[in-house]
Amino acid sequence: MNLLQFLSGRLVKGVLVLFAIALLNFFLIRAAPGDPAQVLAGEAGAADAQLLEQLRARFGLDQPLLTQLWIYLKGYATLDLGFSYRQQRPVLDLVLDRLPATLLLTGAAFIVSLGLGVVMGALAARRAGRWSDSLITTLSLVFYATPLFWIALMSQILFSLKLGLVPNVGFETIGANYTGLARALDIGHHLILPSITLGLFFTALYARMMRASMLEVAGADFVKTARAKGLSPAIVSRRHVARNAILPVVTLAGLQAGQLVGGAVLTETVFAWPGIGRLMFDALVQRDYSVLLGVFFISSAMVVGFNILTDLVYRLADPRIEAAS
Amino acid sequence: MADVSKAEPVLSIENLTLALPPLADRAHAVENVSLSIAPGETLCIVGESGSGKSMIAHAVMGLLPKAVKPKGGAIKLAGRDLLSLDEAAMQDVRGREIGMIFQEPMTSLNPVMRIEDQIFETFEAHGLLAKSERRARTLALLTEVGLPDPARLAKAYPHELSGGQRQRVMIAMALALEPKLLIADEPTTALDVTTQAQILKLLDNLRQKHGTAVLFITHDFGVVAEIADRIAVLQQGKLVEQGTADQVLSNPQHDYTKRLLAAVPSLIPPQRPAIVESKPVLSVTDLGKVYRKRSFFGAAREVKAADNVSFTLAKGETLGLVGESGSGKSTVGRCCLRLIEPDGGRIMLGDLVLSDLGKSALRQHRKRIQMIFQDPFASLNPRQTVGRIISDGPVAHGTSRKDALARAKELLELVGLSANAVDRYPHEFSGGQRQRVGIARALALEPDVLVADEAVSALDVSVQAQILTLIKEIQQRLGLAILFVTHDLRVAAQICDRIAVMQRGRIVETGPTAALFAAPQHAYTQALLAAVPGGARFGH
Amino acid sequence: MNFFKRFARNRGALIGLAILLAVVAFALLAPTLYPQSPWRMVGRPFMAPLALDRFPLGTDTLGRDIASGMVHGARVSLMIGVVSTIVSLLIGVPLGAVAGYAGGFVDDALMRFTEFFQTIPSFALAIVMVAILQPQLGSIVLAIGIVSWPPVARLVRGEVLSLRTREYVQAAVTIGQSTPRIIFSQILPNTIAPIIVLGSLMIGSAILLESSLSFLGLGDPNLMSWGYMVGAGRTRLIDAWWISFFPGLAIFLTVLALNLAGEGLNDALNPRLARGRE
Amino acid sequence: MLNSQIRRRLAVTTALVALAFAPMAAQAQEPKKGGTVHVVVQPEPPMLMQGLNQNGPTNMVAGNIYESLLRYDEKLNPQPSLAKSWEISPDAKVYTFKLQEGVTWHDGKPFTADDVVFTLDKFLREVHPRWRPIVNTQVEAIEKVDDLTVRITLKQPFGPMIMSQEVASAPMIPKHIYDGTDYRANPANNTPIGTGPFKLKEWKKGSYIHLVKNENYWMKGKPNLDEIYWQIIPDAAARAVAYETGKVDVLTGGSVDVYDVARLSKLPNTCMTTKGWEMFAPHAWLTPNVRNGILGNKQFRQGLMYAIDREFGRDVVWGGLGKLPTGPISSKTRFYSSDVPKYTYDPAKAKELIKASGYKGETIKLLNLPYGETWSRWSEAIKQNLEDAGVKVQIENTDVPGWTQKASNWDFDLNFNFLYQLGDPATGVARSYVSSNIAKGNPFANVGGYSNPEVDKLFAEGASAPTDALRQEAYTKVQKILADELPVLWLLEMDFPTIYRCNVKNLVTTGIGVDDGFRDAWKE
Repeated sequence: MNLLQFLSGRLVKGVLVLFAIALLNFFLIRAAPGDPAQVLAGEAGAADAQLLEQLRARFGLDQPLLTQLWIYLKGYATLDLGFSYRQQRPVLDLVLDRLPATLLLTGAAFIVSLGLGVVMGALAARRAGRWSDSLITTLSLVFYATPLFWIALMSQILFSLKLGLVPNVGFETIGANYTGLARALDIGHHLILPSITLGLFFTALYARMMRASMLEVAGADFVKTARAKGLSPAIVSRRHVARNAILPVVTLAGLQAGQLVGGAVLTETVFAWPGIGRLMFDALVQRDYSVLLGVFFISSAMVVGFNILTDLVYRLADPRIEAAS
Repeated sequence: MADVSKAEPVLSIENLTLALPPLADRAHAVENVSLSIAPGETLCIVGESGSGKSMIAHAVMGLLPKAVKPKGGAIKLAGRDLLSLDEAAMQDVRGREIGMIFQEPMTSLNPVMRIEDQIFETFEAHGLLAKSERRARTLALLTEVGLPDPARLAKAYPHELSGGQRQRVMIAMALALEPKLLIADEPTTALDVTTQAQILKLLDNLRQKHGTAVLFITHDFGVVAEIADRIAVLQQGKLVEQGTADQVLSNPQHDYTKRLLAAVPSLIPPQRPAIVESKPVLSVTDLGKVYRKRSFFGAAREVKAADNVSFTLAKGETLGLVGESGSGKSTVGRCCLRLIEPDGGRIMLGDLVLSDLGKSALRQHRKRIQMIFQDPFASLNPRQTVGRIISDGPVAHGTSRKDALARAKELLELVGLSANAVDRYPHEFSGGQRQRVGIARALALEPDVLVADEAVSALDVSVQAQILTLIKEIQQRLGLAILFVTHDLRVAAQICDRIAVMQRGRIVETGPTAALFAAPQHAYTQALLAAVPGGARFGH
Repeated sequence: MNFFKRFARNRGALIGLAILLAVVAFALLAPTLYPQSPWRMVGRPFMAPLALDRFPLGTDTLGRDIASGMVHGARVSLMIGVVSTIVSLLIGVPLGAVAGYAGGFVDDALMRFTEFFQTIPSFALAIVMVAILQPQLGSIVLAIGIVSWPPVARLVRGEVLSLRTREYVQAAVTIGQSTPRIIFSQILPNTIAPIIVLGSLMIGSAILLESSLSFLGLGDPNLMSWGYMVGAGRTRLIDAWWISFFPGLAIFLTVLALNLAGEGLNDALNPRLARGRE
Repeated sequence: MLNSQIRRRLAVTTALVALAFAPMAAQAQEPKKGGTVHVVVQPEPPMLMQGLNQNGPTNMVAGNIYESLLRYDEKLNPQPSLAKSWEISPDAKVYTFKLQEGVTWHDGKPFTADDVVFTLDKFLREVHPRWRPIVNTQVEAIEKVDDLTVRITLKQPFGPMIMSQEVASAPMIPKHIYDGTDYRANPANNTPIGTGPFKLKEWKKGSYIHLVKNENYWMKGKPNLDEIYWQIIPDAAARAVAYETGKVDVLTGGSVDVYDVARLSKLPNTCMTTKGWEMFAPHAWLTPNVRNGILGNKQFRQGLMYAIDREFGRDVVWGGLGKLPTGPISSKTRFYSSDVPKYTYDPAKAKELIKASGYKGETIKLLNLPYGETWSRWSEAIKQNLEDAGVKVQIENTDVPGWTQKASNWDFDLNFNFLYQLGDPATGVARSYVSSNIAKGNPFANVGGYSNPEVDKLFAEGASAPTDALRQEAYTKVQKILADELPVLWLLEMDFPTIYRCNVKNLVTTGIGVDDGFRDAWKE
C-alpha cells in the first residue's frame, strides 16, 4: 500500500469519525436543560416571554429537531460551523481566532513532554535499578499522581507571585505592543508556565512508557546481535534499543492527543490562555451551542489530524508498517 | 571434514562453572566444563533444552544474562582468558575475534535499520575500513553468503527478507571481520529443512574457505551428523561425553548419549500392518481456503492455504500431512475440525457432512473429531485443574461432572499419568506430561478421528519418542484414524501409514510411506527428503 | 502465598499498600472519628493547623473542621473512584471480550466505536456530561465511567484476541463448549490479572478526574470530597494554604499509592512481565 | 398647589444639576491627561452593542462607548449626560429633554433628537426587556420637538420615569445605522458606534478589549485617559494574582473572590470603594416556592428566617461586606422603611416555629445560584443552619441555563437569587411580589408564587402616586406586610467593592459606578 492510499484511507476514516462526533455532540447538547435563549435572557438580568421568543426564533430553536440537525450537518459540510448569536460572530471565526493559541500551548506541551519523557525514560532504563532510575521513576510517579489544576495553581503562586520569574496569566503583555522577535519572546515567556504544567502529566506518562519499552526492547534478539558485533553500550542503546523503543511511545503519544486538548481546558482556564479549551468551557457555561459544537468538532478534527500525523511519523520511523498494513 | 591436527586451539574452555541465581532449579547452569576447538574445526555441543549449551556460547561471547555469573574456570581465546577482560576489552573481542549467529533469524536483525547499515556498524564499531571500502566489502560479503541481488538487498529492511536470507545476512555480519571463531547458537532450528540444508552447507563452505573455527550449538543429531568434526554432549550442565563425530555417533559411551541417539527417529519407515480397506472415516474433497489481507483501497493480497485438497482417512490409519512452513498443512488440519472455516469443499465424517452443519449441530458432532495441539504449554488452561480440563468435554456433551471425572482418571492412567493428577494444575507438569494430558482430553470424547498438529515438534527428542509410542499404542487400542500434521519427515516416517506432501496449499504427492520414501515422484518431495539433515547416518 | 512474596519484593508497592490501608481505615472510621457532619461550621474560619488542638488541620473558609472533611472526603473520593471504575469495567470488559472473541465485522465495529470514544477529548466529554445531567453523585460516576472505559475495552480485547488463538481455547472449541462458556470459563479468568492491575490504576485516575470536575465547580454539592475541598480553598491558597493543601495532598498520596500498589500487583500477577528490576 | 411645588423643586434640581460639574472639577487635584488603565472584565462580554445586550460585563465595557440622556449621582439624583437639561410638566406627565450641542457619533455623524426618538420609540421598544414594559404601559408618545429637543408624554404619572434613563436601561443608538435593519443581525453590532468618551479599537476574543480615547468627544477636555484595556481572565484567583503582579489596575465589583477583597485592599497603593452600586443596590434572598407544601406556611418560613445565621453569611461568607436587610427595599435606595418586624438568628425559636408549622421532615431542595464559589459556600452554610434547626436540605447545583430554567419554571423549593433595585421600587422591587408578575419563563419574575391583593394594590399606588411622600406612604405599608409574611427570605444588601490603584482617580463618580464609564477618570 503506498502513501497516497494510506493517506486517503485514513482521511476517509477520519471524516467518518468526525461525522459521528458531530452527530453525538448535536444530540448530547440538545439533551441539556435550558436553551441559549434562556441563558441570554437570564444574564440580561431581566426577561419576558416576548424576548425569549424573539431569541428562540433567531436561533432556529423553534424548528423541529431533525431540521436543526440537517441544517447543522449541511453547514458543516461547507465548513460553516454556525453562528454564535451570543458573540455575534460566525463560530468558525471564533474558533480560528483561538486555535493558534491552543495549538501553540498543546504543541509546546506535547514537544516538551515527549522530548523530556523520552529522554527521562531512556535514562532511567539505561540506569535501571540505580539511584538515578529511582529518582526519575519516582518523579514521574509524582507528576502522574498530582492533579493538573493543583500543579497549575502551585506553580502560578510559586514562580509567578513569589519568585516573579514568569507572568501568571495571559498570552502576551497587553498594551506593550511588541512586534517581531520581541513579541515572540514575550509570548514564549507567557507560554512557559502553562505548557510545562500541561505537559508534566504527559512527561510522566511518556517517561514510564519509554522506560518500560526500553527494558523490553533491551531483551530483544537483535540487541544481542548488536552487542555481539562489538558495539559500545551507548551505541547499542541509542541506535538499536531507543530507536525501536520509541515507536510504541509515539503511538501512545498520538492517542493521547485528545487528552492533551482536554487538559488544555483546565490549563487555559487557570492561566487565562485564550485558546479553544477555554472557549469551550465558556461556551458550555453559557450554553452557546453552536460554539460548543464547533469547538468540539474542531478539537476532534485536531485530534484526528494529529493521529494521522503520528501514524505518518510512525510509518516513516518503522519500515515494517508498510508490509503489515 | 577439515583436518583437525594438533594445532594450537583457537578456544579452550577450562573447568567452566556458571552459577545460576539462588532460586533457580539447580545451582549451576554449567559445571566444570572443559572444551577446546582447533582452527578450522567444527565442535558441536549437543543437549536437550535446559542442558546449559547456550549458556556456554553466551559465556564465551561475554553476553551472559545478568543473573548468571561465571564462578570458576577460564575461557581462553588464543591463550587470552576472556573471563578476566573488562567490558571495553571484551567489546573489542566481540565481532572482531568472535562472530555469533543466533537461532531466530526473524528477530535477530534490527527491524528499523537497513541491512547495509547493520553490517556497516560492525566495521564502525572496530574502527575498520574507510567509508567507501565498507560499502564494497558489504556487497562482497552479501555476495559471498549467496544472497541474490546484493546491491538491492543491502538497501532493504529485514522484514523484506525471508528467514533463510536473514540468516545469511547474520552469517555475513558474523564473518565480516574474519573472526577466528564463529559461534552458531541453533542457527537452523527455526528454518525449514530445505533452507536448513542450504545454510549448513554455506557454513561449512565458509569455514573451509576462511579456516574459521565453529562452535555449533544444537539439539538436533541430524544436524550434528551433517556438520560436526567433534561432538560434546551436555546433560544438565555437565559434559557427559566428548569425541570425534564418528566416535560419538557410531559408538556412544555414555548412557545418556545412547538414549538420545536411540530416540532420533529413523528416516526408514518401519514395516506396518496393512490397513484393512473400509469405508473412510474422514474424507475431504476439494477443500479450499484463501486468506485475504484486507486493505482499504487497492487489491487485497491473497494466499491460497488450501487449494483443491482431497484425501481420505480409514479407521486405524495414520495419514501424514507433510510440508514446510506456509505449505497450508496446519490450515487443512484445522479445516477438518472447522476450527477454521473452509471456503469450499466437503468434509465428511463417515456419512456426516461436517462441512454443511449449522453452528449448534456442529457443536453436537464435534466430539467425533478431536485434536492434539503443538504447544504443551499453551494448550492447557493454566487456571483449570487437569481433571477439569479433561472432563469439560464430556460435560459439554451432557455427562455429569462426577462421571466425567471418573473417566478422566482412567484416561490419565491410559496416557501414562497417575490418576491423582486430576487435582493438579498444568504448571506442575513437564512438557511431555502436559502433552499426555492433551491427548487424554482428546480421547475423553471418544472420537473417531484425531488431528495431531505438530504434536511432538515442541518436545525434546527423548520425550518425542515416548509420545509417539503412546500415540501408536492408543491408536492400536482404540482403532483411531489419525491425521498427523508435521514438518518433520523423520517423525512422519515413523508413525504414518500414508503420507501426503503439501506445497503452497496443494497436495503434490500422496502414497504409502515406505513407497514414498523409497521412490519419491515429485521434485519437491525429492528435495525435501534430500534436505533432511543426517540422512546419511540416520536412515538410509 | 507466592503472590504476597512477589508483591512484597516491590518496596514501593508495600508503601502504596500501607497508604491505601490508612486511607481506607480513615474512610471506614469516619463516622466514629468525626460523628458530626463535615459540613458543620464548628469553629472560627481560617484557623491555621494546630492553632487549636481540636482542629489539627485547621478550619476552612466557613469554619468547618478540615480534618473531619478529610476523613469523610476519603469515603467519597474512594467511593467515586471505585464505583466509577466498576462502571467502566462493566462497559469495557463485555465490549472488549465480545470484540476480541467475535473478531471480523463485530470487532471492527466495536473497535471503531471505542476509538471514537478515545478520540473525543475525554475530560471535555466528562464536563459536558456532568453539566447536562446536573452535578450529582450519579452523573459524576457515570461520566467518569463513560470516559474511562476505552482502555479497558482495548486491554480486554487484546487479551482475548491473543487468548482466543491459544491452543487451549481452540481445544475448548473442539470439545464442543458453547461460546459464552468459553468466554467465561476459558478466556475471562485469564484476563483478570491485567484487568485488576488496570483497575487499580483507573481508580486513581477516577479520583483525579473527580477532583478536576469539582475544581471546575462540577462536584456533587451534598458530598464532601477532596476535590471539592481543593476547589473551595483554592482562592485562599496564598493566605490559607492548608485548606486546599491537605486535601490536595490526600488526592496525590492516594493516587500515588494506587499506582504503586498497581505496579506491585502487576509484578505479583504477571511475574514474567516484571522485568528490568534485577 | 401641588403642581407648583413640584415645578419649584424641579427647577431647583435643574439648577443644582447644572452646577454639579463645578465642585467635581474643582476637586483637590487637577486631572492629568493621558495614560492607560487595565481593568478586568468577567466573564467576557458576549457583545458590546449595549442596546441588544445588558449583561453585567457588556454594561461595564459598553458604558464607555454608549451614553444615555441622564446619569445619576450617589444619592440617585438625575444628572445631565446627553440631555443638557430637562423639565417635567406640573401634572408629571410630560418630560422635555434638551440635548447637548455638538455631539457626534463615533463615525462622525451628528447626534440629534431623531436618534433619541428612534432609540426610545422603536429600537428599545422592540428589544429591551426593561424599557419595553415602561414604554408600552406608561408612555403615550415620544416626539421630536426640534433637532435638540425631545418630548415624552405619559399616559399617567409614573414616578420611576426619571430614573429610567440610565445608560444600560436606555443607551442611545444611532438611527442612521440601525433604522430599517434587522437589529440583531446587523453587522454593525461588532463595531459598536456610540457617542461615549471611548471608542472600540480592538477586541481580541478571549484576551482583551482595547478602548481608545474619543478625540471628538462632546465634553471638551474629556476623557483624560488615552486608552483602557479590559482584560479577560476567567479564573478568580488568577484575577487576584493579576492585580497583585501589577497586570491590572482595577478589579471591578465581584471580579475577585470576596475573601481576596480584604487581602487585596490592604496592599500598598490600593484603594477600595463600595460606592457606585446605589442605582442597582443588589438585594440577595432565598425564594421559597409557596406552592410547595410546607413552604406555603408562613410560620414555617418565619422559622427558616430565624434559623438562618445571616450575620455569619455576611461576616464569613461575604467577608463582612454588605448589610442585613430588613425587608424588600434596600436601605441604600429611596422609599426604604425600617418600621418592620425584625428577625435575628435564634435557632431555638426557629425549631419551635418549624415544629409548630407541622413540618414532617420532608426534604427541601435548595437551588444554588451558579455565580461562583461564594454562593456555593453560602448554600452550604445555610443548608447547615437549616439542618441544625431540623430541616432536611439537599443542595442542587446547576449551571446558569439550568438555574434559569429551573427558576423560571418554578422547579425548586428554595431558590437563591439577587435582584437589582434599579433605583426605584416600582421597577426593581415590585416585580418580585406582585401577583400580576407570576409568570413562567422569567427567573426574575415573582417565581415563588406569592399573591396578596393588598400588596398588589399598595405597589400600584406606590408607582403612580404623584408625590414622593405619597409613594413613601404606600411603600412603608407594603414593607411592613411583606416582612411579616416573608414571601422571600432577605439575606443581604450586597456590596460589590471596586478595588483599584489609588493613583487612578475619579473612578467611581455616580450611582452606577464603573458602568457609567471612565469619562472622568484619570491616572496620576
